[in-house]
Amino acid sequence: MKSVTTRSSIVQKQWSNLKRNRLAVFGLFIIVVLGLATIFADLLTSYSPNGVDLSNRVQPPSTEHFLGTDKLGRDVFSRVLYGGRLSITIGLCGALGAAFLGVIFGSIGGYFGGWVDRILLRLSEVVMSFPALVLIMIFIAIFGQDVFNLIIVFAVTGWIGEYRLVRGRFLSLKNEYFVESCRAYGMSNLRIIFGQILPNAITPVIVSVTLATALYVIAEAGLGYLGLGVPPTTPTWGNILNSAQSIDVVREYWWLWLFPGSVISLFVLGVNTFGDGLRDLIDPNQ
Amino acid sequence: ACSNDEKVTNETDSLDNESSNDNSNDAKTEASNEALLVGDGNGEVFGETFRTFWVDNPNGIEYWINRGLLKRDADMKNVHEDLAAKYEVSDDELTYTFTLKDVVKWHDGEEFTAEDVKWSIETAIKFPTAVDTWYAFDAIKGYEAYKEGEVDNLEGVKIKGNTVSIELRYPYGMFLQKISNFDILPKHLLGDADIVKLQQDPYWKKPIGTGPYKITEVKFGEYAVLEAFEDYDGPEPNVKKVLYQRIPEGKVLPKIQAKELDYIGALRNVDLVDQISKVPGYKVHKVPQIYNRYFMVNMKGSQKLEDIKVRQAILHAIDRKTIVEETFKGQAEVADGHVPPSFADEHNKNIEKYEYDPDKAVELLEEAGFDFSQPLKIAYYYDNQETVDLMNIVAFYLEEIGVKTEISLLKGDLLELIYHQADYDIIYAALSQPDPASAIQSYSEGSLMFQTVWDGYQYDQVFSLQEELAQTSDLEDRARLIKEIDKIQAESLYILPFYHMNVYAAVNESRLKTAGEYGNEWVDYKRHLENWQLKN
Amino acid sequence: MSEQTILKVKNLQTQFTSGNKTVNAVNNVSFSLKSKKTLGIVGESGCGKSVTVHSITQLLPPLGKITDGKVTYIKNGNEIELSGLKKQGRQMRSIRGKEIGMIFQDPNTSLNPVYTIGNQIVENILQHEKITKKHAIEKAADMLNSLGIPMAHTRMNDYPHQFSGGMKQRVGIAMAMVSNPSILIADEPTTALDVTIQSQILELMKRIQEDYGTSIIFITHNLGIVANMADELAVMYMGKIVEYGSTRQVLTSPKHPYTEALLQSVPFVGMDKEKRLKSIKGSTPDPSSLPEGCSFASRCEFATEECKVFPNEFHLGDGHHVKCWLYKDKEVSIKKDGKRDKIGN
Amino acid sequence: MLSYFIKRLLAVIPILVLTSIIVFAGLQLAPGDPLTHLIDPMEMTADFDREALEEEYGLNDPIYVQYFSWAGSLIQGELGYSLVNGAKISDVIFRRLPATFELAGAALFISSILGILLGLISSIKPNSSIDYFGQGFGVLGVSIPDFFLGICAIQIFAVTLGWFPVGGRLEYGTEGFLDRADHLIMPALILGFSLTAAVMRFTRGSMLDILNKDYIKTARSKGIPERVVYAKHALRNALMPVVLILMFRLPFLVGGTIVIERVFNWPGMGSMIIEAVTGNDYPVIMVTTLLVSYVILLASLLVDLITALLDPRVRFE
Amino acid sequence: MEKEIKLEIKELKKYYPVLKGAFKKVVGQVKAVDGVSFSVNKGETFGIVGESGCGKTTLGKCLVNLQNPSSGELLYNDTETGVKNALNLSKKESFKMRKKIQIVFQDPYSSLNPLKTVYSAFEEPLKIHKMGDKSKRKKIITEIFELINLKPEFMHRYPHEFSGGQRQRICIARALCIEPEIIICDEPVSSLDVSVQAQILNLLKDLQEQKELTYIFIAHDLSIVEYMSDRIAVMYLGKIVELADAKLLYKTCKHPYTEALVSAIPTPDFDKEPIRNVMKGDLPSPINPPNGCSFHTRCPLAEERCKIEEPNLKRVKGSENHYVACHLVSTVEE
Ligand SMILES: Nc1ncnc2c1ncn2[C@@H]1O[C@H](COP(=O)(O)OP(=O)(O)OP(=O)(O)O)[C@@H](O)[C@H]1O
Ligand SMILES: Nc1ncnc2c1ncn2[C@@H]1O[C@H](COP(=O)(O)OP(=O)(O)OP(=O)(O)O)[C@@H](O)[C@H]1O
Ligand SMILES: [Mg+2]
Ligand SMILES: [Mg+2]
Ligand code: NI
Repeated sequence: MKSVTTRSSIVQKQWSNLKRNRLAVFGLFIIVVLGLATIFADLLTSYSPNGVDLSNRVQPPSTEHFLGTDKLGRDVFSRVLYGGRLSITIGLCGALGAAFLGVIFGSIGGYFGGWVDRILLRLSEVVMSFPALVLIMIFIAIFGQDVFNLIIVFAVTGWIGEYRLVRGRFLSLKNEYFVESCRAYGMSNLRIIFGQILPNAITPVIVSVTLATALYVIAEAGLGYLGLGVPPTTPTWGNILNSAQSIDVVREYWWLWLFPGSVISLFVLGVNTFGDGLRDLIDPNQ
Repeated sequence: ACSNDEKVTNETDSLDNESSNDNSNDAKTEASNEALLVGDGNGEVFGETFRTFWVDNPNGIEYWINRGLLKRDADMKNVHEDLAAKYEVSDDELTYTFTLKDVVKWHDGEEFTAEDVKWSIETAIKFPTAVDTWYAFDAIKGYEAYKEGEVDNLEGVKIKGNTVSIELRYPYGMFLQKISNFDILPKHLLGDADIVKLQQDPYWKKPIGTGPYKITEVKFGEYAVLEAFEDYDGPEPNVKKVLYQRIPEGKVLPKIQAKELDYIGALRNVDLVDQISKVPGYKVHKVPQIYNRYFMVNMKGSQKLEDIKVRQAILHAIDRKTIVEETFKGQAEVADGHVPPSFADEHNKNIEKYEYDPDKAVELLEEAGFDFSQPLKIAYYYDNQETVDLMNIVAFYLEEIGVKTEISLLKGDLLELIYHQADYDIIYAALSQPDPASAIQSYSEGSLMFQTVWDGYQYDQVFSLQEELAQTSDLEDRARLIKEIDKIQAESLYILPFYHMNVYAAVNESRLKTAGEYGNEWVDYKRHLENWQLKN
Repeated sequence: MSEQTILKVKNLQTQFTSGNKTVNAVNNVSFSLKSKKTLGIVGESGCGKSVTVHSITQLLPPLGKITDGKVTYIKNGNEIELSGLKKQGRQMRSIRGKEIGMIFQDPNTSLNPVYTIGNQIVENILQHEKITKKHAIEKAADMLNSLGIPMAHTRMNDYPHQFSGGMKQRVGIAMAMVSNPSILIADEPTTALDVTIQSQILELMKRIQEDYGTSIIFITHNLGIVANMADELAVMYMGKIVEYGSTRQVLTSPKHPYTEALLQSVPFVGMDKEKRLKSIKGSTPDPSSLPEGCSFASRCEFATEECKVFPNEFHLGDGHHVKCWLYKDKEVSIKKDGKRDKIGN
Repeated sequence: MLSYFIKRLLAVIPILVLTSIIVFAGLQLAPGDPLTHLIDPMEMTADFDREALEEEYGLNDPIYVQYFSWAGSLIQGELGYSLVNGAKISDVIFRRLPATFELAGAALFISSILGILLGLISSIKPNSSIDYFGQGFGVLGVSIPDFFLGICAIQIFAVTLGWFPVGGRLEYGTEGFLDRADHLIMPALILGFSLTAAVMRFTRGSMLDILNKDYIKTARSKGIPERVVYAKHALRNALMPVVLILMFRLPFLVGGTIVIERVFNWPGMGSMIIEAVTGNDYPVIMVTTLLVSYVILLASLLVDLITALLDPRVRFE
Repeated sequence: MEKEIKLEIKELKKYYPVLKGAFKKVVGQVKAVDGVSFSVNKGETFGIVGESGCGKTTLGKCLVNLQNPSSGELLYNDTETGVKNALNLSKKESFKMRKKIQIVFQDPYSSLNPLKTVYSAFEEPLKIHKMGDKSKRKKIITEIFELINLKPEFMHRYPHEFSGGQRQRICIARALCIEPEIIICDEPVSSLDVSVQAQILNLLKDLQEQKELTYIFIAHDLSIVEYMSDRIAVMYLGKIVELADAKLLYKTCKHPYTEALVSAIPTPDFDKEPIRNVMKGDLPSPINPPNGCSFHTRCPLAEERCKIEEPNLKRVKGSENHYVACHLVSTVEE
């Protein structure tokens, strides 16, 4: 007979499946490399991201300044690294926050149905009918530009996807017999929701969180570009790109936007391919 | 008037204009050949509608189409007649009498009358955002009663035929200058409008005036076409047609490189000015104008800066000279007071200067027992890149001497945040002022700053000087007073002066010959538009 | 033999490859279908019944591939080798629908929900016959009518979801039969239906065979149904035919232990309650890692050492074949023409 | 069909109302004060008459009065005035909307056609090199921020190659659509890029999903040619979720419009929204967001309608 | 032997509302179970057959309190506390009730949480009902595993590592582990391979003997129900149309529907007459069941009366334990 399979061996098996998906591995590689680079930014560069050096303004890339310097003579390489740290954190936390809300709402709505569900559903329809970016801009106008606010805003405007996902899963899972039998021997609703159904509904959420992270990193960049993201004095990928609003930067100082833009694209590409790989793993049909 | 110009540089709206690479159809080229191509350097012109000419920094186009009773010189001091054929000031400087020109027509053919003047003054007093008239119109007799609605008639303004006499309660030294910047609006069109809803009157879709040009076509957000007004009472302008275009800052250079712009004023972007000056045929003119950048100190709410040594230390810590030289390429000067050297009469050369000296800064801080563990809270409320850059620079220099900083962008109800909550140690401001007296006005008793965040830091000496200044019209006396006030400021440092920015106007000299006078773009001054000429 | 063979399947092998796993879904299967007769295929879920018949018309899922064997369709004496044709080629397509019609297990999913049933039936006619659309509609309506759908003309404009399961299956049959194919492949056509509806459909299929002279391959896992429907019966286990013969032979005197156990493991009405059902121990093995030898050995009560090698096919007379070492001595060696009708290796 | 549509229409009404209340309530929460955008706070004097100003802008009525007067005038088509520049909002929208529709419409058109086509091609031969190419394009498309792509495009096609103008929509003297088509091409393509990729990815997934369905097997068993199987049986079913995803993507498109309008100086609603948000211009924010959300709701109705057309099960529900 | 009634149902009804439109208006009702009465004796197996959608599962769920019946009584004879109406119990009592009646579902694949080990699937109910401490629970579970012929070392595996038959055995064992008195088997073998069905049926029989269990055995396959049950109720559109001893039912069925069912059963028995009584039409929708006898639309013998008057379940004349709801059968009033 087969050897006893444990949870960790399931993980191992999935991992070996994932490894076979070369794109996903490539994505993971990018994520890990960029992630590590931003985490250990202080080891990679001796420049401070805020180190103004007015005698060295807008220097093109050189051996000294790997990716050149910006209008204040700050090292672009260092800013991209430190900026990434915050951008990735914002993206990830935003996605996790949104997933958290979506999961809670989705489980409750999906499990209990009835008016709770109907209200949540209506609410989601309303939120969905606002373009997220507009909503985010309004929220930011109301609550101010702040890293934490931005994360909250991402969460508050972004839960619809996970909500629908989890709700759908709950709708189908709550009629599965294993749930019914839990009810039949008197398990409480909360334990059923969070102990029994949720773990079964959570895998697609993981994929969704991955893809949402990518989305939010892009959103942060977009907002930063528009000058509406986190306070512009904090370096993030978006804020670094803010300077590219003026055409003379686009024309004359290509390194100020090309490098940060490419790094964002690369990171998001990595997250997306990894997310796709994960999804293929979970749902080979898609 | 003066301006919160910083905020508009981030102007999003934008519109059309031609890029250097686009050499399209004939109709357009033709149009541009005969018309004077004016750009709106101000950036905020007629985005969606024209704004009431009385509010702060409205459109930039009103100087072409409308007029006041008087007009200042480009240096902002002396005044000349404009709608008024002559003016008299009584000896006690309390009564001003203006005799209007005989035949002046509005662009719609109606006659301009003294009624228009009286109505305009009265309406402006009631119109909430009529910034230009603050202080000056307060002085008019019967102001309070009229403003509160107790009487229907402003006692101090009387008309008799085509003379208008204005009686003041107390002397106001700058009255003539203020009235010269005040646009008279047509009563026959706006007279019936609800005053607080004046801005919503359809009139503002295509306003008319008494100026040398009238608007013939408007594409909001894009351009307006001006044509010489046939019934203009002054000399007929040489240029018959003007294409007044709205150009976002980023598009100015391509436009100029394509020679599609003859004139643009109020240029403040250093790189842009630098690059325009390199385009053959173009010339940039430095405009005598006050445009200061400085920090206000929160004297009441922040104990940290209570000791003057700390405030001095901050100035010593920041290498303003390098900033000016490197990032502004010499297009700015380090400020010691509020009046730039270009206003030679009022500029005080002998005031305290705080040179870059980080060691001294540290020393001063230590003397003052400064708590290095607490961050210095720096606030700002203009959300453009240039401001952000400056904040980063300031933070950098302060951190160099061991002062931690916490920079925050104020958003929302700014009046509340700045004056009442006042959760900052220093706050950044950048203001353009038409004249030296206005530049020092935040040091007056009536300023919000004094009434709120400087509360308790009375400065009797300054207040009495300010009062004297307000009432004096003699230019020499005024210059002396201004110098004195500026010196006191520099010694007390409630305001940390940073630098005076230069402002420029760019002219395509290969095509346009102007009258050679360039003044503050936000203020009505004598531009001699009728002398402008297109070559060829 | 007087009966004409219309379809011959020889040593068919079909594999599924995904990643590094290969499943021999159909392994060395041979049978032949006689004209106007019904061949039943029974077996448990996953034993390869569907794959076998899909291999005939090459309608395999993307990962499936016929790796060996021959499928020959005989029409009026002409042999057409189906397994040699291109999967989506013109020739293969002219066989599908025209010569071989198919009905699938779940009528609820096998009709396209967005087209009217009329449209879907007519599509088949127009594909294979050069007649006007009007004629085709007429023909389709006639077909539906004869299958017991009242008001066929109007109902043809309905969409599948407006039909009940039984009716949908009738539509499925109509679609398969409308071009009057010589062979009808019915892949568990009643599994998804209720017993009462099931008997309606089964009746119908019998009638069709009588009326049109169609040969039928009937797949099911219900031994009761084959008893009623099939003339010949193939019992499949893990991709192989383990017993093959006339239905009566197989059901009344089952030879293979699997067939036997299968028959005794289902209760029948009126059976003695006290009698225990015969249960087959264990469960079907994982098809991707079959043990060597007889795949039933692990569950077989008669299994011996010998079963480690896959058994040959033993001929028990009257066309009754079995693959089990138990019968190695009981083989009747009627080699009339010197050739042994060998199925296995 | 008609009654189905009317029913859907009626179901939207509560959402409309809810939306308007949420928008209104949200903006009441905003601490922002448009006054300070009219006058620099540093210039305010102590005796500045704030109350008159608030009255001018109707900011001091009770909230519900403000809501009802606002909602009431909305229904009458009276959208109010901008706080920042006093312009009539309906005028502004009327002026800006065509630009945005032109841009978003072009992008939507290009991307739905292109996306579906690419997805289809990709799904027909899964795991072929065309498919890999398509998938690569798909994942790139959703990964590159559109404004970055826009900047790159400006640098390459406008600045370096000079094929297209740097930005803007029309200029003095140009009137017809063709006159300004050169202005439209780049922003529309960039805006449509990520949508194309998304639609492509989704079409592919949906097609592969549908191709596994039993009825595809049924269709094949009838001997009809592969292209009919794809075009008739698979595509129509696969299109339903794609239409749905287009609808879900619409808000993204609007979001993209905002950014792209900024990148290309396109004088549409997007730049107007940014301006309104930075200027705390409540009435404009309210009206535009409401308008945008209504457009999206309308689009969702349209999508329902299309789905109903495509899928009889919905129609006969 | 006097039979002890374990469970009695009186006029049990379960209507599901049919909701429509954006406001979820109730536009109708699915009469899933429409007035069912019967009683189950201790230790017997009560079989229920019927076509798909006739309300078998709903009935079963009502019995274990997974659905709240719309009306009716459910009398449960508790060995400790006597007869109780299970429908108006306090929360605590109904929690106790759950321990007494358990259910085994049709699909063993979805009956076990794929992410929980089998051990925890057993442990949860024990924990909830506070049966023993950790080691005691382990003992109980080990015993149960032996009872169902599974090696105890398989306990810590995940459900996907078991075959369908094994899973169904696990499900049965799980229902048993809290020592219920009644088990409702809702089509316990219909999704299993033929070859393993027998394992389950045999196991159920063995367990019943060992533990003196009472079964309610639901299936749509008449032959299986007949084999398993002592008495059988035939359901049609939410109603019982015939109820009889299992032996009797097959031989002397009275209701035309039962007849049709019986005759439709395919058997591998060559001596049996092939299909003789093919019933026309489909099962009508339970949303708007036909008036009168709900079977009249498909009944070959239907008369005018059947279309108007609804027949009640009455005892068949001359037979003791045989009830039928048909106008055409001569019955006696009780
Ligand atoms: N699409 C597929 N991909 C991979 N393997 C497949 C696929 N379809 C079938 N198989 C394999 O082929 C084997 C036989 O499948 P098939 O569908 O023929 O069984 P069946 O006898 O028809 O069962 P059922 O009674 O459930 O229809 C299965 O065990 C499975 O392993
Ligand atoms: N939760 C529910 N909401 C609404 N209707 C339901 C619900 N559950 C069941 N029904 C309806 O009640 C009727 C009876 O369903 P039930 O599941 O009890 O039938 P069944 O006899 O068990 O059928 P099967 O043999 O298919 O399991 C069906 O028409 C079904 O559509
Ligand atoms: Mg099959
Ligand atoms: Mg059921
Ligand atoms: Ni001003």
